Amino acid sequence: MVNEINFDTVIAAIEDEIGCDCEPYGGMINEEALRIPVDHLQSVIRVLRDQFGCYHLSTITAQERENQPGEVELIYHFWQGKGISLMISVPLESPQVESILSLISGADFYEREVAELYGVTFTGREETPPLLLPDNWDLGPPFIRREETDE
Amino acid sequence: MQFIKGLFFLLIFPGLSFQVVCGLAFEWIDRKLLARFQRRVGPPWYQPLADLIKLFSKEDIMPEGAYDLVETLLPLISLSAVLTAGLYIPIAGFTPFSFEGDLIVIQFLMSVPTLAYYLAGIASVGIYSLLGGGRSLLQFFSYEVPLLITISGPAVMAGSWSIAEISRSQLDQGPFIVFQPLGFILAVVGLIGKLKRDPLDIPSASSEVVGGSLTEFTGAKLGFWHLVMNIQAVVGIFLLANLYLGWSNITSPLPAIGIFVLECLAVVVVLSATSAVFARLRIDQLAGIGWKILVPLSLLQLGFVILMGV
Amino acid sequence: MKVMRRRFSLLNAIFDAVMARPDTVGYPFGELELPEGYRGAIVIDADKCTGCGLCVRDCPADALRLEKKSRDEFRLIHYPARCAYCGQCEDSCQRGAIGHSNALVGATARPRELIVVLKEKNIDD
Amino acid sequence: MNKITIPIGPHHPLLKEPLSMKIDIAGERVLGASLRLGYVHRGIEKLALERTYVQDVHLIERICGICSHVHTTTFCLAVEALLGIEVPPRAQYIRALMCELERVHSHLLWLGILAKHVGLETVFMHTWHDRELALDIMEGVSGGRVSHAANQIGGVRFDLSEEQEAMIRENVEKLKTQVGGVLDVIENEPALRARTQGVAPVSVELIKDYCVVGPVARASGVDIDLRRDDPWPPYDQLDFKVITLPDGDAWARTLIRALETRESLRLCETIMHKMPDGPVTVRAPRKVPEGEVVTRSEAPRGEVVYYLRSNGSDKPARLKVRTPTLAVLSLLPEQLSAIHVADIPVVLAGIDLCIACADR
Repeated sequence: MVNEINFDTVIAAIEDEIGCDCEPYGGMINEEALRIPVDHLQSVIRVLRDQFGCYHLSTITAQERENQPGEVELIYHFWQGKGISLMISVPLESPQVESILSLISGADFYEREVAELYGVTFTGREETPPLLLPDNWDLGPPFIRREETDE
Repeated sequence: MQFIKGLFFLLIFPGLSFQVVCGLAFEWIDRKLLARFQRRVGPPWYQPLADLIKLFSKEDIMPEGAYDLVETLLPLISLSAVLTAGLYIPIAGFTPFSFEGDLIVIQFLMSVPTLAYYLAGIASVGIYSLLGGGRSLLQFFSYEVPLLITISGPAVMAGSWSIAEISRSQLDQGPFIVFQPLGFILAVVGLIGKLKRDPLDIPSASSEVVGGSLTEFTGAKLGFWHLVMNIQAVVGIFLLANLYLGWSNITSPLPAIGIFVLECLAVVVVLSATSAVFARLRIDQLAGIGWKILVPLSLLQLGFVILMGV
Repeated sequence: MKVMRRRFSLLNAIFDAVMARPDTVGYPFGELELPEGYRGAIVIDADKCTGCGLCVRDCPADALRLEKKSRDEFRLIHYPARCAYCGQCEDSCQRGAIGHSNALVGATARPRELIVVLKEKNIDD
Repeated sequence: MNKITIPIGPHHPLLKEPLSMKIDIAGERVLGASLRLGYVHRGIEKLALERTYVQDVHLIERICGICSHVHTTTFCLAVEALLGIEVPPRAQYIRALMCELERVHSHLLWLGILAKHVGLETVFMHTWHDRELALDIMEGVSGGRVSHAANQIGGVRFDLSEEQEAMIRENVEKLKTQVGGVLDVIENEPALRARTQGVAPVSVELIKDYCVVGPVARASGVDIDLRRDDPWPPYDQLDFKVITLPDGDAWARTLIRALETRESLRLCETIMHKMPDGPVTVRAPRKVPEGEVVTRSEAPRGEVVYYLRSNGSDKPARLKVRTPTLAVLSLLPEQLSAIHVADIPVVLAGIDLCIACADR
């Protein structure tokens, strides 16, 4: 049976690992969410994996929230008996996130998909051909919301 | 007069039209049987003919860089080789052209299409054709040697290299299948390998090498290739019927024809059943089986025949 | 015998297959029986339809269009080629006016069969 | 040996859906592969934002041709969680029944395709012949063979009449005997075993590193199954066995699908046995209050994840779908290295690709 993780111990472990206080985000049903600063992503994932055996990354959701203009939010959905999500947000102009490919090779396709559709550049991994979009796609990331400029 | 008789033999009876009709009939029976094994209704009787006409009416495109002349000649050469092979095989005891040693000639003529298949793979410059061609050669060696050894079994028992003589000698000795059951099985395996039929269709396995050497062939050329495959099958079946099931020339022509047709149908059923039951082996597995199992078995069979004969 | 049966299970399978009647039908001559719940061509009960447009609003494939001048002047148009035959219009209609018959919808080359006017009420522009 | 690159391109007899792979081989051995998706990318996650929730259910159903019911069920669960409405038990049981029947028909479909690639045309025809029975049940009940349009927000769109339930019980019984015969053949066929045993084994570490899900993970011994670990009702009231096999090669991946088909058929029986009476749907408002939800369920190929955010209107604000094939596909280049060219079909058919799912 997959062991159930107590979310509070997870928060405690993460806080003493990266020092700053990150408040849980209660808005997500069926899932324990946690907002963390961008540059601590790698260490938090290492904590989740080593101390809690939570290795399974379901997917990475990228989105723009209406109440946070000018920001792209990335949610890393993990799963260990129940869902655990890490939420980070990056500025819309130059979205830069450190790639977690070295930690979880399964994240390859998810990162490439987010990079293509939302224009987020993942540092620390080599350039790869487009995954979903056609080779001759030059209209920029399609999922980014922008004023209807279709001609 | 002799010329007209010769023409008749060449073009009508054991020659072109008879073999084409037999080839199409074989393909229909084979597909119908396979369909019945798979709980399907199966094609109508005119389906093979319709396929042939369709292929001949289709546009004949050639990949750029392929050797055009070679591509057109190869199917024709192999067709003529297979047709001439068909001339020497006695059909229900009727043998206009048989001579001493025609068994060896037939073996040579029957392997011309396989080599043509390899050359076709090289001539049509495509990745899948090259792969398919290479594999057909690999497979050629693993089934041809055991086939030749087992085929010479009946020749040794009948004491002659002429097929007509072999099938006639089964009158007094009884059908060779009784004495050489292993030989018959090995011959069937060899025939399946030569025809590149289902268990041994590695050169033309659609899921690995798309169409093998014939990937780039279209139109009339492909039509000829299908004809070659069918007639080669018919000639092979006649050969097996004559070498191993000798009842066909017991009495006067009418029952002999009936028995001969039954024998050929039996061989067709065996071919269809094996193609329905067995899965396709990998090329290295086939080469392994070929040399480790088929050759020793055929040598054993031949040794047994020689000992029994002396 | 059990081992033998399992060992040559494929041989037995094809033997049973030959004995059993083939299950395929000679297309296109065989008959085609569709279950009664099959969602086929769209049919409408003209007098029940009041032109309210609930079905048009909920149609996922945008296959229904309502041209409405006023309460009593409207025309409901259905595009069979665009329709996904999902049955949503049947559910959304409060009066049970629109629904699926059991008839198979075949392809057609005649353009007039691609635009079907389901109901027209004193509108004729 | 010189290195050649075989394009298993978008159109290839091996692939049922467009996926482009460049496989570098030397002689008969495969060195590596690179993957290219996107031929069937329809941008469903963006399309869903322009349609109302009622229309989205039908759009979501068109993500995958084989496992359409699991997608609509997960989407409806997400919307119902946001609405906070409770689906009547009978609807839950009907949803579970359709999910299991879909698992049976999906596994049989791929067992047939694997047999065809290994050269066993007959087994292919027999498996697909028996699969027809599962499709007949679903068509008789819901009106559609594959895209059943069975789900709506708040429950199921049809009810099972008395003779329909009898028809299902009788057909499931018939399916068990028929499928039993074909599965016997698949499990005992020496040739199929010879072609798949020991081919492209996948270790547990690889599964965990690539976050692989579904039968491919269970075939390597990783014991995860969302129907038991993170169940939506009625799976928490149903008991069934989760099958795992130790060695994780192509043969284990074939065997596990055969065993799972049998298990799903037993599950269909228990579902029909425990089917409660009562309404099949509950009225759901058109506007969904603001909120976010993540729902997961066990598709025939593994864990499917839906993230849905609503902004109070009748159209979703953000929808993210993660299908199981995407996780399994990231393992493909790894699996393809160091096998024979002739084994490519076995490996490809073994991991049960659903490209339409992966591309969305």
